[in-house]
Amino acid sequence: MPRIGIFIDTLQGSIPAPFQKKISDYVKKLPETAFCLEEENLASSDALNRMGKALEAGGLDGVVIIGGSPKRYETSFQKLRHSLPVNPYLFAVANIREQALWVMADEETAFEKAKAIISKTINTISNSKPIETQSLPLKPEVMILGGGIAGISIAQELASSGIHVFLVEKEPDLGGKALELYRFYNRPLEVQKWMDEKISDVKKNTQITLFTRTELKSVEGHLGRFQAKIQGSYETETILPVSAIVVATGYMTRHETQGIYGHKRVAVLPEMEKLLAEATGPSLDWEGKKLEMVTYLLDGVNEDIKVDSINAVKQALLLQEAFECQVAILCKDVKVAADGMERLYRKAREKGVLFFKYEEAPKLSIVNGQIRVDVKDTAAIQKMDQWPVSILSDLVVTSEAFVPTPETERLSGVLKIHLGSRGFLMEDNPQLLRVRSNRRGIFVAGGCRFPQEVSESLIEARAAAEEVMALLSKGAYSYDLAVAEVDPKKCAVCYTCPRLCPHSAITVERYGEKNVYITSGTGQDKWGAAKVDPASCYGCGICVAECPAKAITLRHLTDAQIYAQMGLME
Amino acid sequence: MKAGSNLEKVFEKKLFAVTGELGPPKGNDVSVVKRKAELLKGYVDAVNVTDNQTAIVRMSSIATSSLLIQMGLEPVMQMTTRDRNRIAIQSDVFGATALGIKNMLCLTGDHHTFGNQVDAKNVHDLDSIQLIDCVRTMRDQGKLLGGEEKIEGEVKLFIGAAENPFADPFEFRAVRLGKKVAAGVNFIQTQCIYDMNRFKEWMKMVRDRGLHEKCHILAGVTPLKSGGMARYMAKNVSGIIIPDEIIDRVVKSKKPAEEGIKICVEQIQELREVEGVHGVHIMAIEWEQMTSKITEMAGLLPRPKVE
Amino acid sequence: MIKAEQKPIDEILKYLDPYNKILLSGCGACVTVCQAGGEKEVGLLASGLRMARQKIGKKLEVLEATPARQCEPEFALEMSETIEKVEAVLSVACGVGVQTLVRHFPKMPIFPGVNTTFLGETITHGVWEERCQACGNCVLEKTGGICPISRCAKQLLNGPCGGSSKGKCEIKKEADCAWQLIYDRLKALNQLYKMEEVIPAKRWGVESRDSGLRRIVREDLKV
Amino acid sequence: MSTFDPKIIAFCCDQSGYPAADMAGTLKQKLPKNVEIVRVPCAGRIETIYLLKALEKGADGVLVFACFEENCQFLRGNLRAKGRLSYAHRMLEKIGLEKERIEICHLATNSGAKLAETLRRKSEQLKKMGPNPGKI
Repeated sequence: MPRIGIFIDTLQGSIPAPFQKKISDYVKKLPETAFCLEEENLASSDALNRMGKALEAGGLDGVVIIGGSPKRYETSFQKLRHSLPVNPYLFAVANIREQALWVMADEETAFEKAKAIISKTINTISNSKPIETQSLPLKPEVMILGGGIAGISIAQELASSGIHVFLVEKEPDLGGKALELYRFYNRPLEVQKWMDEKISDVKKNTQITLFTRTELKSVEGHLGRFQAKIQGSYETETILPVSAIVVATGYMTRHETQGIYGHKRVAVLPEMEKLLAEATGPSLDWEGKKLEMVTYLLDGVNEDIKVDSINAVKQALLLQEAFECQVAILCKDVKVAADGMERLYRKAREKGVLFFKYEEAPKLSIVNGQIRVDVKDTAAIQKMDQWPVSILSDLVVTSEAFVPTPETERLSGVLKIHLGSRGFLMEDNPQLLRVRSNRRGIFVAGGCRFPQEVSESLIEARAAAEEVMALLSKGAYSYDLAVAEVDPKKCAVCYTCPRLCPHSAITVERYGEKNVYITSGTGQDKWGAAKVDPASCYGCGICVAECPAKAITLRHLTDAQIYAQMGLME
Repeated sequence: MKAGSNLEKVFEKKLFAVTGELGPPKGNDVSVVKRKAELLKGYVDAVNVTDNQTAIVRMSSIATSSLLIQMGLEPVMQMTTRDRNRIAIQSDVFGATALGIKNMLCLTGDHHTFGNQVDAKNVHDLDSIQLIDCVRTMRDQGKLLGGEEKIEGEVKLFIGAAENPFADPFEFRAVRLGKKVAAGVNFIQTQCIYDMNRFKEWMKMVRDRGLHEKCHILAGVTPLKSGGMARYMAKNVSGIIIPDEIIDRVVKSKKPAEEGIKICVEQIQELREVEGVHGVHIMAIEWEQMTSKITEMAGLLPRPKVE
Repeated sequence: MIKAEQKPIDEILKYLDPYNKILLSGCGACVTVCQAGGEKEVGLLASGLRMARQKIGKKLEVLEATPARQCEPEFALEMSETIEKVEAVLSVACGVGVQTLVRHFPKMPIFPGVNTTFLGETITHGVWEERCQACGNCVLEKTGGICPISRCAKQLLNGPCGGSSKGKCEIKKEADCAWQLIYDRLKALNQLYKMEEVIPAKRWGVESRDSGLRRIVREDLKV
Repeated sequence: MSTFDPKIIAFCCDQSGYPAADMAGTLKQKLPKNVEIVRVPCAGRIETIYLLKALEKGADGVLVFACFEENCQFLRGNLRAKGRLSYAHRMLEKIGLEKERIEICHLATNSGAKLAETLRRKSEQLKKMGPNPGKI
């Protein structure tokens, strides 16, 4: 007969005294009950202290708290886990408030229901085992893939906090997409000068080992002991043992050159950026003609036109103010979501930049060497004004399509991280875990997630750096073994679990003679079986439910515990 | 001379050959065979007798062919490898030649799941190319497939096969004809042609390989009865391509059947001009009565008497 | 590996109608991998059978076992004690496993619970496709590594037939034409000459199961 | 009137169903008496056999409260659960049990009212259907 310590939490009176008395009387008669104590608010620190003292006597197989929702207690227990004399996984909560008292038709039924819940909870906890905590040492070594603005910034931040960075760039030099940019929209710096400084800092930094013209070939292992094989030019291979990996490989652009888009008076935003950066005179020439009318045509290629909007408005303002140019911006919706963009947009309007809003794609045609743009403006107040407006332009500036680099898909395979529907890398949770990939210890930041403007990438880089620092700062990753576990003897090596694990925490490993896990094939291996990396497992239980050989158990939520909750004991 | 059949003689004389097609009855009603035979007699040099076409059970092609001989027509007996293993095939070849059949068309056959016996087990012991090789071995070496024993008597057959220029991979289709030639085929007939450009492209590949000199090619044609039929065939029958303009012609015509015949005649005239095409095979499916009209309009009458 | 699919439970129920206590035996090998007869499926089927019989008021007791490989005599014999306790055995191993039990338990009624379907490959999780018919004389060398015996509806050795259209087979529009695959692959390997040779008629009768029971005897291994 | 009070096993995903059950309590929504709430980390933990065992061992109905599709904390746990339900449904149909005895309901943490309403509806539906004839 298991011995269970019982605490009744009256939740500051929300379980009325008479009801509590009945429960108390019932519990005290149960054979499993070792003791039954009452508290007014078990989540308070005083109460928890008293609880700790009560448990010190030991000799218990579990503790049942009778009160409200387990969600109410779990955070406090997690905090106290090391000071409580009973393993946190030997606590169970009988939620008689939300599941009985508050939801049953009358008090009598509620009492019957509460008794059932308590007995079920005692059953569940009697089938529970303590769950150990493990600690995985983490060396302050990180690999960053991609030496663009995000990668460089993360490298600098990590290096300055004492983490050694291996910065791996595919191209001969650092910089990435930012090299096409000359001006920020929101700060007075020149991008290239600023980039040069950052790049030279990275190159000088002894905490950063730089690999250029280098690609990631394969990755073995999990959080804390990734073995990343990289290959440089001349076929040199290096294995980097790193604790964590940050993917910041950026995006790429592609532009339409078919038909009129190939015309010499149609340019893309980066071309205008360059023209403006190199301009000296009071006016601008394009293909031998002074630019007097420039039309920006946004939308059509990118679903999200935030980046395009920022650059177009920034350039338009400059053209209008400094180069005697009339500018029109055509788009379905101008996006002013970035910091300071609202102000910039208003300023552009004040300076005379014309904005046209359209539904139907504007028509482009060539008229006497100029481009005629016909647009139906749907924002015009009078319906009559919806007739096409024709703008004879010296230059039409269009957006480029932002697409994932061809590397992205390969990397998602090598790193076993998820791709989103549009081919960019996916974060684990768009609201909460923006820069975490689905795999613990692998982070994603910058344009490889979605196309973004430099300032946005810098914010992402900061977030990623902070996440990595938070992970590595303690020198170890401590976790409960509340995870899935494969019995290698039952495993049929069918690959169901590695395929379905949402966190890529399962690999098929070779087991040595005594089922000792050894890292890779040595020729001495006995058999292969799936292995869950406990530090990477989130304990969701998908693999457990799918395993056709029933070889996997969820250590903290076994079949027996589930059947106990169902009220069916096998 | 391989077999001395009428069809073979027409080819030998370098005359433009015309063959027709006769689907045996779905039963043993000889009058059906008679009626269809009358519709074809005098308008074609030989008549293909299908072997349970589209895997629908019909009177056997051997029996029907034998009936045609009695009625004074020359049959091209079709035989598929779908329903017979090599024992049955060779036995049937003996029987057929004994009954006076001189032309044989070697086919793999439509898949049995298209027909009315979907639960059947198909045989496919041989494929069509291996069947050609088998019959050629019987005829030229007087031996059974893989055997040493001499055949009692002589197997005289003019061996034909089919080829489909409209199936994929297109660039392999002429090569595959080459395999049939290598296996010993004497003449082939094509799937029905509507896409003239693709056919001519294929014929060029055939000529480049010199195959038109090693076997006689009969261009297959099928008159379209209606717009519905044209659309159905274009959409649902694998290995048949019907260009939109032809479908449009039939669909838009007030008399679609007449238009179909007209198109067919134009096609025959165009095919006649293609180098290497030695004749046409008119597949007027359940529309045998049109064969006379088509041959007449195409100027293919009267059919020559060859000795 | 061998691929199988569970038989419809209503069909199984008919077999088991006369019995009140059975053993449901799975197999830890192929049928586990293709999720037709591993420990998980044994549990599911057992539960379904019990409920079905309960519903009609004819309680059925179902014992469950899943030996590592039902086609090995030792594993089969390990079940002797359990089998003695029951009136019949339902095996969700492949047809081989069923017959191993039959050989060792001559007086016990033994029924198949799966249809052994083919030798196949996993395409993606939950999708399997036939790849081999164990014809007894592998032709893959001639066909660029793609098997026309298992993948061509007409088992052509000199394909493709006229029903190959845009890479697909006319019999099953979702299936690739095996000979198109062979063509593409030989082309990629620069070995198209292999498709120009006439592949002679196959010796089905000697090599395949058409010659009667096939047997491999390794004198060097026999004990 | 019969006194049949159907027993329902309600699996609650800890990311949506369980907080919703708490919310139902806070809202003082009335629940049928005979409901066993089973807390799981993710609908992906719910094995097919649990659905069947629930019925085999005495439940009259099973409800799975999972996150909305594309909203699973573990990416595809709820979709896997959906697949397992379809397996169980096929099985029930074949053995002559009503497949409505097993149902999945997608909801969010704050869907207390929806959860309670679903349970009440299921209980009424099961009352009409009568006791599960497969229970042993």
